[in-house]
Amino acid sequence: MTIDIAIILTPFIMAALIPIFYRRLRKNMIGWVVLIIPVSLFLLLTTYIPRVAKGEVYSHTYEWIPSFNLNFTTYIDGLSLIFSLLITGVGSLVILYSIFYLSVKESLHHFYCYLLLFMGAMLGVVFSDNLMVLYAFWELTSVSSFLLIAFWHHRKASRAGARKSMTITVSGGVAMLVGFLMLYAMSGTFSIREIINNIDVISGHVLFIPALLLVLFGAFTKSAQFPFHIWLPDAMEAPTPVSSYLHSATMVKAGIYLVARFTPIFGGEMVWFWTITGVGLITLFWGSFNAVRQVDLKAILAYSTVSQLGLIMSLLGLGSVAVYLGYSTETVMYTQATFAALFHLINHSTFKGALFMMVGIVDHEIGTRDIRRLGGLMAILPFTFTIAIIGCFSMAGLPPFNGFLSKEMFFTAVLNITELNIFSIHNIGLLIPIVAWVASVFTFVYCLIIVSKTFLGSMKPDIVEKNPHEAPFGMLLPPFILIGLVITIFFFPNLLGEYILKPAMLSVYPTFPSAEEMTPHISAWHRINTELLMTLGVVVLGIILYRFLKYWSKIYRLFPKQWTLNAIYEKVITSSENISESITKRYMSGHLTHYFVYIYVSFVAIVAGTFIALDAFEWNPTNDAVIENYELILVFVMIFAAVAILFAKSRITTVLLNGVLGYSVAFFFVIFRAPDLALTQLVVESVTTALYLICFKFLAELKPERSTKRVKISNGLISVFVGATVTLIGLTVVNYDKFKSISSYFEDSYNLAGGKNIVNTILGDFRAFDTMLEVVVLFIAGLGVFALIKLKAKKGDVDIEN
Amino acid sequence: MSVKEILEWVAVLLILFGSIVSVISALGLIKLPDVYTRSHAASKSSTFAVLACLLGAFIYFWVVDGYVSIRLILGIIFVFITSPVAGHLICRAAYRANVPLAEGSGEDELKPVLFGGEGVVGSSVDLEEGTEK
Amino acid sequence: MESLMMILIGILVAVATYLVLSRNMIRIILGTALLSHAVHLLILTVGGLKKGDVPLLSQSEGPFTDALPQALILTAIVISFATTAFLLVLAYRTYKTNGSDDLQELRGMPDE
Amino acid sequence: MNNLLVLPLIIPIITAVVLVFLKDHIVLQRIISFITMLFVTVLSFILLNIVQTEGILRLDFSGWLPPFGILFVADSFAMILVLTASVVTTICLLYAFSTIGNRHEKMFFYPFVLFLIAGVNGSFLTGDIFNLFVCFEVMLLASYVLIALGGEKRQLRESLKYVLINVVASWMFLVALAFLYGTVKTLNMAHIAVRVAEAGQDPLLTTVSILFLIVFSLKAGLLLFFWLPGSYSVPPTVVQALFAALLTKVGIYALIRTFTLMFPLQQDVTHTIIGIMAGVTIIAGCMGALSGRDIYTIATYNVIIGVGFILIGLAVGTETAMTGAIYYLIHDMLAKALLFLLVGMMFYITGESVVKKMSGLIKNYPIFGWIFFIVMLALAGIPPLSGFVGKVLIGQGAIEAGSYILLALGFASSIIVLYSLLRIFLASFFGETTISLEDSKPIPKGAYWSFILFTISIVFVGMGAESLAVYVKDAAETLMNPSIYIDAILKG
Amino acid sequence: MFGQFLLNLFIALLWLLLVDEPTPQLTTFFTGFIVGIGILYVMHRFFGTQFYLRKLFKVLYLILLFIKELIISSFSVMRQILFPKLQIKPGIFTYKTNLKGEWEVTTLALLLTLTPGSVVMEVSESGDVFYIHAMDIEESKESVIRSIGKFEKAIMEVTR
Amino acid sequence: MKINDVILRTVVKGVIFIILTLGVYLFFSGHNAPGGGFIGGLVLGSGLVLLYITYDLETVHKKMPFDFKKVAGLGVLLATGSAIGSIFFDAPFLSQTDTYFTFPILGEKHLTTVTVFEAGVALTVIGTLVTIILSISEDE
Amino acid sequence: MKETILLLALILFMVAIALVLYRVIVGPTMPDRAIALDTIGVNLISSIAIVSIILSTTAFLEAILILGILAFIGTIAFSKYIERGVIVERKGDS
Ligand code: NA
Ligand code: NA
Repeated sequence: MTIDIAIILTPFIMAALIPIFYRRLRKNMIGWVVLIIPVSLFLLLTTYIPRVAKGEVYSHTYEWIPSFNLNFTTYIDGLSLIFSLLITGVGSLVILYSIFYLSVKESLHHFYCYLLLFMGAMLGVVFSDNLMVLYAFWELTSVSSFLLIAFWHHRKASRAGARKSMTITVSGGVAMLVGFLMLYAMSGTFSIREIINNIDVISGHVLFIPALLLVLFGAFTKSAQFPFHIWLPDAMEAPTPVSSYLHSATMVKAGIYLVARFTPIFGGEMVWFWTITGVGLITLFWGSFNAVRQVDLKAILAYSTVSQLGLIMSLLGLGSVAVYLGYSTETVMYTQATFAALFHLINHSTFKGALFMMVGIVDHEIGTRDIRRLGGLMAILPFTFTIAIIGCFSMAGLPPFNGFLSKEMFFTAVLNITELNIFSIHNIGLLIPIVAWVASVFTFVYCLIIVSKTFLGSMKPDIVEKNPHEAPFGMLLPPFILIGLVITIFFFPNLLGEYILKPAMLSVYPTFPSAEEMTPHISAWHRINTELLMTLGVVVLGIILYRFLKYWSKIYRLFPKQWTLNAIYEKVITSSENISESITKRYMSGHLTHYFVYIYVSFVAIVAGTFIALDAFEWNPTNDAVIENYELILVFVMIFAAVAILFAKSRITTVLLNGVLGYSVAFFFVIFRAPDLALTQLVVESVTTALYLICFKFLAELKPERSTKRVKISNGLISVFVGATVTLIGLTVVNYDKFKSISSYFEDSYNLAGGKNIVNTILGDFRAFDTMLEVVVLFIAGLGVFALIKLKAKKGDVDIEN
Repeated sequence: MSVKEILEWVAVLLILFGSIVSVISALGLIKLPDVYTRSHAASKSSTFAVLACLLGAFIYFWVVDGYVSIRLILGIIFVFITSPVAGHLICRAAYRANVPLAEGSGEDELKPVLFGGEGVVGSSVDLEEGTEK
Repeated sequence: MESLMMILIGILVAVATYLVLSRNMIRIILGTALLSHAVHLLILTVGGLKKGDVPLLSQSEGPFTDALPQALILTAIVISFATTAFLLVLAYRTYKTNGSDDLQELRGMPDE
Repeated sequence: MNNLLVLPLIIPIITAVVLVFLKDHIVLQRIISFITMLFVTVLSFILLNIVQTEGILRLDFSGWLPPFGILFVADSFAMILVLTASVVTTICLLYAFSTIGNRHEKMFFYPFVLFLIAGVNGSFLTGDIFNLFVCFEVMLLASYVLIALGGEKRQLRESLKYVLINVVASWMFLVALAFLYGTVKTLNMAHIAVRVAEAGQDPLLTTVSILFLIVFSLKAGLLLFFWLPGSYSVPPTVVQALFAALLTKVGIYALIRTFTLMFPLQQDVTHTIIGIMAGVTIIAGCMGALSGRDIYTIATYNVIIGVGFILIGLAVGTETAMTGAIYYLIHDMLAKALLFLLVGMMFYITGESVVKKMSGLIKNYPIFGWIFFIVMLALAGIPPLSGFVGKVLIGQGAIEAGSYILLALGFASSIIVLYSLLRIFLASFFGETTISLEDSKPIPKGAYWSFILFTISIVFVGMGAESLAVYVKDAAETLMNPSIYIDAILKG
Repeated sequence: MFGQFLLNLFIALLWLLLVDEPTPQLTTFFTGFIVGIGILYVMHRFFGTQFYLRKLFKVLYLILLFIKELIISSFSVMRQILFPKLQIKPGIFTYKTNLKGEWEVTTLALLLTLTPGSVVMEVSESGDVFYIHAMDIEESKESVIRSIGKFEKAIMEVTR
Repeated sequence: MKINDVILRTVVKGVIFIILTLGVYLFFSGHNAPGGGFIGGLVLGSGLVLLYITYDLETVHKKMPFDFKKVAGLGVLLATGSAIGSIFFDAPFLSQTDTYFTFPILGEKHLTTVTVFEAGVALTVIGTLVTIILSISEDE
Repeated sequence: MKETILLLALILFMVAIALVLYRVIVGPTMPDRAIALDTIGVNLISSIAIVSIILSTTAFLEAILILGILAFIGTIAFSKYIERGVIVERKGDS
């Protein structure tokens, strides 16, 4: 048992133990016990930092299903370390926070169980080298987040949000799985590292682009990229610690992780570049633009998260250019986008985590998150206000907070890219910085909204009545730790760069010779350049827009309500349900005749279709046995009787005619030299007829068929086709004489089985097994008839009985 | 012509005779006016036909193959005994199920006993299709 | 003869199919009865007709007609009988409980 | 030695008949039937392992060498299915003990179940095509009785349809057999394979194979599944579970056998048709599952989706896909049985089958609820549960063969599966609990045991897929190389 | 009566043992049976009953009667079928018999049914009144009643 | 007027022996001539049904108090049992053995386990046939 | 010659069957049909006898007796059905 697997497994083990603890411990203790796990894991992981910084990687393989190359291969490198530190670090803070946030009346054991499951799953995602195992953990994050979102499942909105997130993320996961399978088909391995090593072999494969798109689909759904972001705002129904953990720091970053992880594989493709950059930028814009119109603090943060994820995503897209270009001194500068992405990823986790916790406090203490009902909280929630203002300014990209640094780097990256002359960037390249900038303006606006609408202005009277207090220390501590990081990182960014980001850069660009070159020196202050001017512009325009929000916010009404993405999603779901229902109801009518029609039509279409398409028909009556006159009469008798059944008006007539047919069949058995058959047929036919008569006591007389002429004609046509199919194939079969029958063997029955009646020796010896089972069939039928008659439903018996 | 051959011919002719009788009785089944009269055709002519035929077959097998078929004899006996019973039962059933006698029938001494009415021919129940109550 | 039988079988099948496609349970069950008649003849026919003597070693020296299809038909007859018996009882039980022998009326709606 | 092969069929039959004599001794019936199924399970497992060491086993009944007599053939594929079927039946019996009720028990319920499993096992094991028909009929007759047993209005109505459709299907089977015998003049499946290969699977033989396709599709619910939703929602829960787990699977087994062993040579025709049928089945199944507003409908359409998914494996036809199909078959048998037991239990507890009329069940029945959750994930193919490996391998196979449409349909269907079951979970298990703990009906112990055992097996099939790999791989290899099967029958 | 038959069987068996062939033959048994008949005919008066084969002759007579009636009646039916102009007037009449017991009554009924132009339709509850359908009541009624006595006698010969 | 079934019953009393004898004969003759367990059973079963038709359920049941379900079950057990017997002799399932025994008086006779098997078949057929007919007739 | 006569006889029996079939279909009453069916059975007996001669086999002679038995049972069953609506009565003297 090595450490890496222990890291992944510990949360699961703990999750499994929770029900035990839950019974033994006081309810408020459970959180503290759980807290041990992330904290110790975090500490453990920090010990990896110096070693990984030196360029070491750790990998171990544990066999799971080696037969199909599904092995549990852990892989710790710079990239996975960043994420794992976030997962355990933010995880610790969130659990600490939740101890105070959640009442002991809540089913805490469920909560912590889900949370630990989730944590383990996330660790699994980032530590797995095997695609299938990665996928397994990936889906587990969806599942555990589903449970967390639905934690308050008695609320309708919680359930709806959970369902939406699960549906969308699992769909993405399934697509990603297909992408992984395609990768496997191309490379023959599930190991990401091996695929990276074989990149030359697979990059020309036809499946390469589809695989790329499918993997991206997975990443985009998970990371809430446009247009799949719609699940994230709804997921805010989860308890706030969950939002803060899943929807800011961890789960949504899984998509980012995936994109970063796959950049070495797909990074050289134009499709990759444009898709990620484009989708990222659209998301960035759309998220920030929509955040402004929200009135729920959590919703603002949700859209803000969407937007920030878009930002990080677009940076990864921009950074992928470097993979395409390959290593050279000029191209290294493009890797900085990726550096910025990773940097912003950490920054975002810090300030967004803090902000969510801040909202949680507001919600917890005031009882609402609606900014229309909030205001003036600065006075009563001073610490919370501090968190809010630092978090928001960092998010808005203002100094002296870490967000400023990464935002500047983002601007650098979007500006740099316009100078490239590949992938047709020159055509619309200028749009990239423009969109980035516009989005940043909106970001600034909603940051102002959060701070001012909540904390500034005057308090609403109903809030005053409640006489709210500042949150307890335990709830303030985690956000303050995060805020502390926000500031610390601003002042010591290069420590982060050196120890944490640098090794990760090597993971993204394994072909680049040195990480040193890809690790820029981050400085808070540099000379006045375009980036700084852009930031200034953001601030100025942002303030103006905030001032005049009332006037221009009307543009949101331009978007018709029924055409929002959410509405479309709902419409697609409901209409697909409704259409499915109407189609299904239409053909699954419950009417047996319809089912028979389907069956017969399929029979004719498929069998006769094949028969005709393959041109299999042959007819050669020369080998036929001669037809005697009396046989001809018998044939006519049968046809006459058969057709007469169709027109018979009384059930007795039909049964008698059937008996005539049966007897005629028996006579054919006589003519065709089958004495045993003739005997059996005679008796069975008689007994069957008797059975009909006996049962008629309980049945009604025939009524004329009340079908329309059309139905009758179509049934008639079907019948003729079915009959013709049998006849035509039969005619061909009769002529088929490529093989001699095995039955000549049975003609030696006397010597082999001691019987002179060949048919009987077949039944009693050669194929006695059939006979044995046929007897069983008969027995079942007899017993069944008995049971069916004796076991009648009791009067008034509703089908409750199981 | 040996005895054997004569017997063979006897057999064959018996069979042919039977077949002719059978066709006649079939015609009777079509032609006769009501179920009772038809039952006469069935329980007599048809039975006679089959007995002739079976007897012919019996003789044929005996003469040609030297094969004395007990089964044929049993068959003859069986048909012989059972066919009048069948005729009796069907007529009874028909009568009890109100199947009318043919038009132009004479006296009916059973009707008053069974249905308590006058001994007049032809109850008016329509028996076109089935006789279930 | 084989061709003639095939045509007869086709006609039987067509009639049976038409019956099976009707709405009345008795007609449908009769249809299945006709189907089995047809298929029994079919099995016999594909083995070749009148190609030899009755498959009894005591009766002839051969060649014999193909005995295997005969054995198969025997099994099929028994099974068909067993099924028919059960089917008939099921039909009348259904009729008695549901009060209808019309399959269209026996559709049953999912929301009942 | 090889006589062991017949025991999975003959032991249930003999026990069933013995139980008829013990009509009124219900407890004795329960004990005996359970021990019997346990024995069959253990025995199948032993046989499966013997097959690994000794290769394909065969039992020539009465000692008549193939192709003249009937024989049972145990290859890994057949034995895996026999084992799974026996496991499912054993566990389902546990459920039955506590739920089925005395009236059924006195009306030979256990004998009929045993006959059913005998027919199912026989179908898997037989190496003779006509005997397959007979085994089918044993299974079908038992199923006819089981579905109608109880005499409810709806039950009889749907049973009648079920029986009638199956009678017509059996007729088609006989027609196909007639044509098959008329052409290749033999009944032994290996011998048929040899002769079909000798004739190069000419157009007529391909037509005959398509006829078999229709026949088995009717049983499997491939495209021709119309009978399924109605008939699977009327019998007692445990019967539904057995049906869902076993009946369609026998059809699937027959399809796979037919088109890998006997008619593998015109795949461009046959497998294309199978592929189209599987695709349409999946689409229709998904629409049904989406349209469903009650738990039975959703569950039954999930069966249909499963059928389509497994047969993608066959349509694709690569060894990987076949391996996946076998894994998925095992999974599907276990998970569908559990699903139907759970759905039935929901109905038992609430008296409702409409999703929206139930709410918050998980509060009073936590284990029940979580087991539903697990089976939902397993059916959606979420790792590491039972559906995953099969799904992945079928996907791999589809990619290898370039069957992208089937790939897309298959994988998209797992989302619909999840969605449809999630709807039940969210609406019925989650949500406000309306009934207090005291007022809620207790779930019988036996039912709980069956749930838990099924859940364990689902987790085991997923997590412990490796321990099955040796069997499944061998099964797939045999399917893909029919000569192994043929040689085992005809040479030696 | 039955004792005589058993004795006859015993004699045949005895004969079989006396002949003592390597394998017992059926023909030997028959020979023994015929020998037994001879012995019994000689001895039957000692038993105080009729010779049992006498009954056999009566039975044979009855059977021949049956056959005769059958032939006659089927010809009469055929005549009616083949000559369309022939006027018939069907009807039902009763006949009360002296016969008792199910075997006697049944035999008579069967005989009557085989008689030209008549079918027994009902037997009264008491079992002694026959309701007979006649193809042509005027013709049949008389002929039936005429021959009925002959039948009754023949039957009683056998049964009593 | 009540129905007097005297004719029918009397005749049936006579012919039932022919039918039953024929059934037994067919059962035994199957190995070398047409017949066998199945058809033999059917004829015997039909004979029983004839009795039920001629008389009525109660009367026949009084004289033949069998549970025909169990008769059928016994048949299945006999058929499967004769098949399973071979397992204990290490022969393949269903193996039939046959020998020629020389009996006193009857002479050399061909005896085979097939006969046991066929007896099982016959009993099942009889049992099932009668069960079906009786069950339906008893239904109301 | 004998062959021809036999064939002729067989054809005549078949014709008879075909004629009687008319009565089965047309009825008009159930007893008519029952009689007709009985007659068909009886004619089949004859036909089988002739076919046995033509095929020179005794294999079908059982069929003759069986057919006789069945025709008898069938007719009884029918007449009871016509007369009483049931074939097997539960209690005597109903
Ligand atoms: Na049938
Ligand atoms: Na008369």
